[in-house]
Amino acid sequence: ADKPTLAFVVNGASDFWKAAEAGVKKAQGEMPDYNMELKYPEQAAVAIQQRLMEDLVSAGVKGIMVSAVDPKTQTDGLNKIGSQTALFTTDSDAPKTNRVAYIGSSNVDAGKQAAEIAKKAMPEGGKCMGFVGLLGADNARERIEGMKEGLKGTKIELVDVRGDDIDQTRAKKNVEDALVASPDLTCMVGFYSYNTPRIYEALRDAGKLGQITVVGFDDDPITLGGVKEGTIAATVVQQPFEWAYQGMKLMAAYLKGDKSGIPADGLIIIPTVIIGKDDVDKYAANLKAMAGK
Amino acid sequence: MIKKDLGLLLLIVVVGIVVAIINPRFLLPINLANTANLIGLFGILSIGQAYVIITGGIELSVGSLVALLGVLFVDFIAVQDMPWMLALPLILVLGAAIGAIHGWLITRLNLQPFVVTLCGLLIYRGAARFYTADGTAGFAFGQNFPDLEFITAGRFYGVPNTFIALVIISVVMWVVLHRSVFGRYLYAIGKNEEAARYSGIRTGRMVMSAYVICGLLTALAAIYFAMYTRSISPASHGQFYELYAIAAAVLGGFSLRGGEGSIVGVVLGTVLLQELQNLVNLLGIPSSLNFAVMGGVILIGVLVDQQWNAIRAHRRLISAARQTEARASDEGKLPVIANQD
Amino acid sequence: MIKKDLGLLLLIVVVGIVVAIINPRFLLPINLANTANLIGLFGILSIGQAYVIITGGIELSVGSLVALLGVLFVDFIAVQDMPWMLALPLILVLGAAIGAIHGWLITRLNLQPFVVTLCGLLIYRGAARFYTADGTAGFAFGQNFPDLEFITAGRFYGVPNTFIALVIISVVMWVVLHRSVFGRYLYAIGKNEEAARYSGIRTGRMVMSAYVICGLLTALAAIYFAMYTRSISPASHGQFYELYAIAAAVLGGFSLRGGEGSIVGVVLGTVLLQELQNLVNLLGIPSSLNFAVMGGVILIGVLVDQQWNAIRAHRRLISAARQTEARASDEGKLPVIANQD
Amino acid sequence: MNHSSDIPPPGAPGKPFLSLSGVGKTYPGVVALEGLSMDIMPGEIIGLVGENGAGKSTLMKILGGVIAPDRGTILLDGAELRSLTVESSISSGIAFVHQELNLFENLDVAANIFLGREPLKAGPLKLVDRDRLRDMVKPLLKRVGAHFSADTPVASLSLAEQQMVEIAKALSINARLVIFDEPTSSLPLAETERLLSIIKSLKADGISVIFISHRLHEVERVADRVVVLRDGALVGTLAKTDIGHDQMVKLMIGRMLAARTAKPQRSPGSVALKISAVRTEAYPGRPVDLEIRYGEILGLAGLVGSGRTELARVLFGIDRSYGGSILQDGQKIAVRSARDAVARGIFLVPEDRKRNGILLDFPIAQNITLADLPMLASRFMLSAERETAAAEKQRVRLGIKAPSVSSRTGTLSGGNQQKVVLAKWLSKSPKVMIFDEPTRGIDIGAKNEIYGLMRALADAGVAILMISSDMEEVIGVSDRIAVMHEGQIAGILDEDEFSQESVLLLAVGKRVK
Ligand SMILES: Nc1ncnc2c1ncn2[C@@H]1O[C@H](COP(=O)(O)OP(=O)(O)OP(=O)(O)O)[C@@H](O)[C@H]1O
Ligand SMILES: Nc1ncnc2c1ncn2[C@@H]1O[C@H](COP(=O)(O)OP(=O)(O)OP(=O)(O)O)[C@@H](O)[C@H]1O
Ligand SMILES: [Mg+2]
Ligand SMILES: [Mg+2]
Repeated sequence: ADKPTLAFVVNGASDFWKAAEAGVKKAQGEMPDYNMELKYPEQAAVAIQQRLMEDLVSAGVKGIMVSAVDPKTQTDGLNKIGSQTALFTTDSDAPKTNRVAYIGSSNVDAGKQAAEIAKKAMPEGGKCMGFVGLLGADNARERIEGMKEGLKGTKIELVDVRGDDIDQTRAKKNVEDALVASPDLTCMVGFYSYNTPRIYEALRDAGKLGQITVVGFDDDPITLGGVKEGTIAATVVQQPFEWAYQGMKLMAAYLKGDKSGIPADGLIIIPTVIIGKDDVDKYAANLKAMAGK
Repeated sequence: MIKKDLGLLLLIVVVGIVVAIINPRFLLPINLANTANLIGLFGILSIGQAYVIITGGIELSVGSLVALLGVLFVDFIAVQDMPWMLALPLILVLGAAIGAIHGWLITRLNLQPFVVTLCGLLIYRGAARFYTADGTAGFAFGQNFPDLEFITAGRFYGVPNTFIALVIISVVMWVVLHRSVFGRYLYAIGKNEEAARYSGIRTGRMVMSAYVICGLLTALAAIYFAMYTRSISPASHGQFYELYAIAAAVLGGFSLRGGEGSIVGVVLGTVLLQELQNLVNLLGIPSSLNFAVMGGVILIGVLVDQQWNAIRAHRRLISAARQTEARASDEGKLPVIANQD
Repeated sequence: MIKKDLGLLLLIVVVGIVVAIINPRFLLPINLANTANLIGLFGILSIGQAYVIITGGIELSVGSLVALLGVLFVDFIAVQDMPWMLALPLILVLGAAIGAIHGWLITRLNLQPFVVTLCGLLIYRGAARFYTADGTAGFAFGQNFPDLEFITAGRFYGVPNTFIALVIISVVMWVVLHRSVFGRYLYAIGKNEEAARYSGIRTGRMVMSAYVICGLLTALAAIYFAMYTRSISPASHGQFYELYAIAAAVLGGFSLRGGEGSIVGVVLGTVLLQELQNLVNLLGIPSSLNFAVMGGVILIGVLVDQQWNAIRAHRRLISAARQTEARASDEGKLPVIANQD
Repeated sequence: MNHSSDIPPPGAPGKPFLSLSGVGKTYPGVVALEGLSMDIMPGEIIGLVGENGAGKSTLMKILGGVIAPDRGTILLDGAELRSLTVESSISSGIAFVHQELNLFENLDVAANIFLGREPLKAGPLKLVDRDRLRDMVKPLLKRVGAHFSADTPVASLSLAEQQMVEIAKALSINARLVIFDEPTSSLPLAETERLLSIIKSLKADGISVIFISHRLHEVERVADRVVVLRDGALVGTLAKTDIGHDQMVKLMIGRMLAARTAKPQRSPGSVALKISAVRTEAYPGRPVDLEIRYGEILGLAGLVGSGRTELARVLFGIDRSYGGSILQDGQKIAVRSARDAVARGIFLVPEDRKRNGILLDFPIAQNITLADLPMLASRFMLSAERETAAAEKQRVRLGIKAPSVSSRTGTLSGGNQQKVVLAKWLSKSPKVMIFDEPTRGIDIGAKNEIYGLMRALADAGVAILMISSDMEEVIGVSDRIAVMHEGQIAGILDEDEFSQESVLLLAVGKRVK
């Protein structure tokens, strides 16, 4: 128990973080002098995450890497944590806090990459409908903004984005209803990791797989399967494994006094990548390897 | 079918007509089938809830159970490679057993239903999340179970099998609740449990059966939901579904004090709620207003129902007053004082 | 302080000792202060809920109200530039008004508390989300309100001001509930509303006041929560807080049938719940089990309480029977024969 | 004269159907029943009398299997038992008419009567055979003289009509013993007569009956044997020939009752309440006119459902009135709530004690002071001492039998609960007191005390409206009697016109010549 503890605090329970868990594990394996753990708050709410971090600080954690639920407005809370322990941010940055560094990707860029996929798949233009869990959440907004920006000047239009409050039943029904309400849709975008598989399944049930261009985010197994099958145009993936793995090592080094890994602007960007039909096998194999299975 | 149910049906039809006028695509067979599918899913949950509410109880753990049992079911067949013919009855038994435990705590240990099932809500959600270590339970790409999928998510001449299941379950449950001795006992217990006991009814056993039925139907719905979404993130799957079920029952004329309500009512309540959700999407109303629309309609529904009854009772009294007054003046005043001898 | 409360206090202390032994950092002033802060926040909510539960009602819209009022408060002072000295009372009045509307629907229009507040839960959440178009309401960087922040989130000699507020509110509310005529009326109404009305009590007005008090305290807590998180995503902020409040009341010995419970109990209930959350985080128990631990402890708590009472009542009966049996055999048989004249 | 309960009355045929030996039940602080032994012969009508709290209901609950005795044995059909269960009680033919009504308002009459014993259709689902059920219920309803049909919802029946359903329910069991726990307490005269004849016809069928009542003259008329309880113990048995009003009273309370004091001659005071053309919810078309004067007891008689309770509820502000006006001391008043009525000194002692009168879970003291808290409080804060003192004063004044004023009111016997309701109002100063069935379920001793109290109130100038279905009471206590028929005052009798016959004639709508 006397080994220093490093915590990776995520913003809510989701499969997305499974890869990060693997990254933490890998880092732990390489650095047995530390206790490394990944923490899920029991709800994706600011108060709960704040509480979790405060309790971790109380429990004597030496460093926290956090994906803040709402970084823009959590400034004071994060500063409080940062004044008591080494604080790093990941996934979504909080540049105005006393955090040491940010390691992650840019959601706006990811949105732009989604636009690239759409443009490539629909050179003639088209009408897109988006689906997302929480419309107001930062990552959702940034991805949507990025995509809209990327689509500017093309004949492709993102007409609406439907929210489902992370209720997958509603997520699927939203797709079904969209097919009914707007028969002229030519493309669908799943902004959250579970949205793309729900789109895939609703299209399959309606017999419309292949007729509608699907643009995905993240690497749900169904999404990857669809990409491989060719029914999903491509998906934009982030690399939470890398965030966690590199992040943990960085934190450990920082605590030992080695600050060489921290760039001057404190930003370590691990770019998102587009996974198309040709990349998918390699990517999947890589995922498997990372999970150590 | 009683008056209240007719009123609800009328509301459903009127809303349907209005929506169809604004967006005629509402009436497309595919849209109706999609909505019927969800009516089937939520209807089964709601009927289970209705059985508990009749006894004056409540089952708040429904949503968490949908998550826990869904996770287990998917895990059993997708990961543990258990044949679904085995997993399905296993989950049903599990649901019934959990219902029995709730019933046992409530009837034998005299705990309040709200408390027991609130604890259930917390515990089962936690268990589901712990089981997958907060990950998602789902099928791998291409993992298919054609028979199971046909039964749970298929369509029969365009009608979703879940809806057909709901119809069958409704009919059976209607007979049980409205025509059998058991149903009658449930109504009696809901009104006055002590008096029911004095009548020689084994109230404990009856109430327990109601919770078992609820557990069983919830388990069935959990399987349907799992096969519909094909992926379950235990932290959020099924959240608030108990509220949907309770709302459907309340809309359908159930009293949370027990002893009142009908199966037709709760099914119509479910239909209205799903129609509203469909409407939000079809008319392009912001998704954030989904809940608000639902809450508003329930409130207005119970208000109108309540005011309607009050006004009718008042009218009846007034008209009775008029009539007899007229008659009295015809007959002449009755003697106010009578003399003896 | 009654026996039940003492038992709860004992449980809190024992759990605290065990946690402190496993992880002594539990006793660090900063940890205690953090926990006290949350006890203050949730305690205020729970006392409001307690007032409603005493009357036999329930207030399910607490969590949504915390979101709606929080969003409005932050928006007023951070975006609309309203002076907080104005915004604060405005929010309190709004909370009270919403409570009054609930009370009015329940007492004048005879709707069930569960139904009214369930609709509230849906509507206010929707309203909050619509107001910010599902965005987050929060302060911009560097936007500071030193006085307000000191009052709401500051500490006084290391003790969080929210905790001090809870202590003051508890004392006032204790006096009102346990020592005032109004409090007695609430208990009477909870036990038997009709008999209370037949005693000349204005039951409608009293019940309404209980909901107003609940609305007021909820609004206050909403402001505290808003200043604690400084950011509110209306879709999830405050979700399930009504369950926390109800759970605290139930743990504290309240009966959801009304007419039973004490302020000391509900405060202790809150303390235990927050201690458990703290424990889960400090002992490194997976967060997914957080809810499960909470549910399990509540269940065990009410079970022990219930069994305890049952055993004691049984004992008392047995010993009473023994005594009289002994007395009867001492005195010899009573004369069975009575003489006339 | 038979002095022992252990020996069956001479000439009784065969073995006893049921015998109790040494049966006792103790509650904390109260010995409800003390080592009781008695036999019940087939075809015998046993009258069971005793003061409030003597243990009558406790004994019956033991026989019904609702509670288990602490000691003693029950010999039933040759089997010796420690206790009965509800099921074994029903299956061995013990039927029950409870003192407190136990009906289901959400079910219809037929469902209530055969609840737990429904005729079934063939098949595994246990479906109710509704046609047969209806056929089975019809003759029962006819037998108790009910005018409502088998599928009437119970919610729409009056208290007395509900009592008829209870009786029909008891008759429906193929009973060998029917226990009536104060069946006539809310039955007016005509229905009471019918009930007594039903009881006699049961006897003719060889069925045993235990008849508990505080209306001693009814017991006198039907009982073959009277068993008297006092403080949980059997204090005597009266054989048929010895049964008499005075003997029963003497055994019950251990002394003879003083003869009822003669009514003082007085000139009635001014009009306290003038009711003109008030219409009630039950009879919106029937205006009621009535005057109640200070210092008088105005009896209000009538048949079941004649609308007396409804009138009381309007006067007390519980229901709204459909037209008409109420004048207090010549001033028109609007009574919109019980609160208004109480503020004007108009108090009601309601008919349904458990529902409207008291809080069963509250201590006695808190029940007594509930209506008077603002007076006992200083600046809205309660004062425990003042409360206890005020309650204690009333407890002594009314002779409420309880360990202390902090006992739970629900543990008191019916009569003592009624006294608690009275105590609640007597601590304030009433102008008009409305008593709705004031002695329902109250023993003869307490009855006289309550009559004394009412008279004392009247003498102190209070105007009293006494609704009662007990003919003896109406005639014995009232200064004037108003009789209601179908929602209207059919006539008002002055003291020199009082007779059972004239009251009854008015009650059934005939004009007194
Ligand atoms: N559940 C209980 N707990 C405590 N005491 C009780 C309970 N039930 C009855 N008693 C007491 O037992 C005694 C006998 O009550 P019981 O109801 O048998 O009287 P009763 O003869 O039927 O009176 P009444 O004529 O008023 O109906 C009373 O003193 C009563 O207070
Ligand atoms: N809620 C109700 N709904 C329908 N009818 C009612 C209701 N309450 C009372 N009644 C009817 O109104 C009539 C008058 O009832 P009320 O109780 O005033 O009579 P009462 O003279 O006091 O008789 P009782 O001897 O039963 O006290 C009865 O026929 C009764 O069935
Ligand atoms: Mg009795
Ligand atoms: Mg009456």
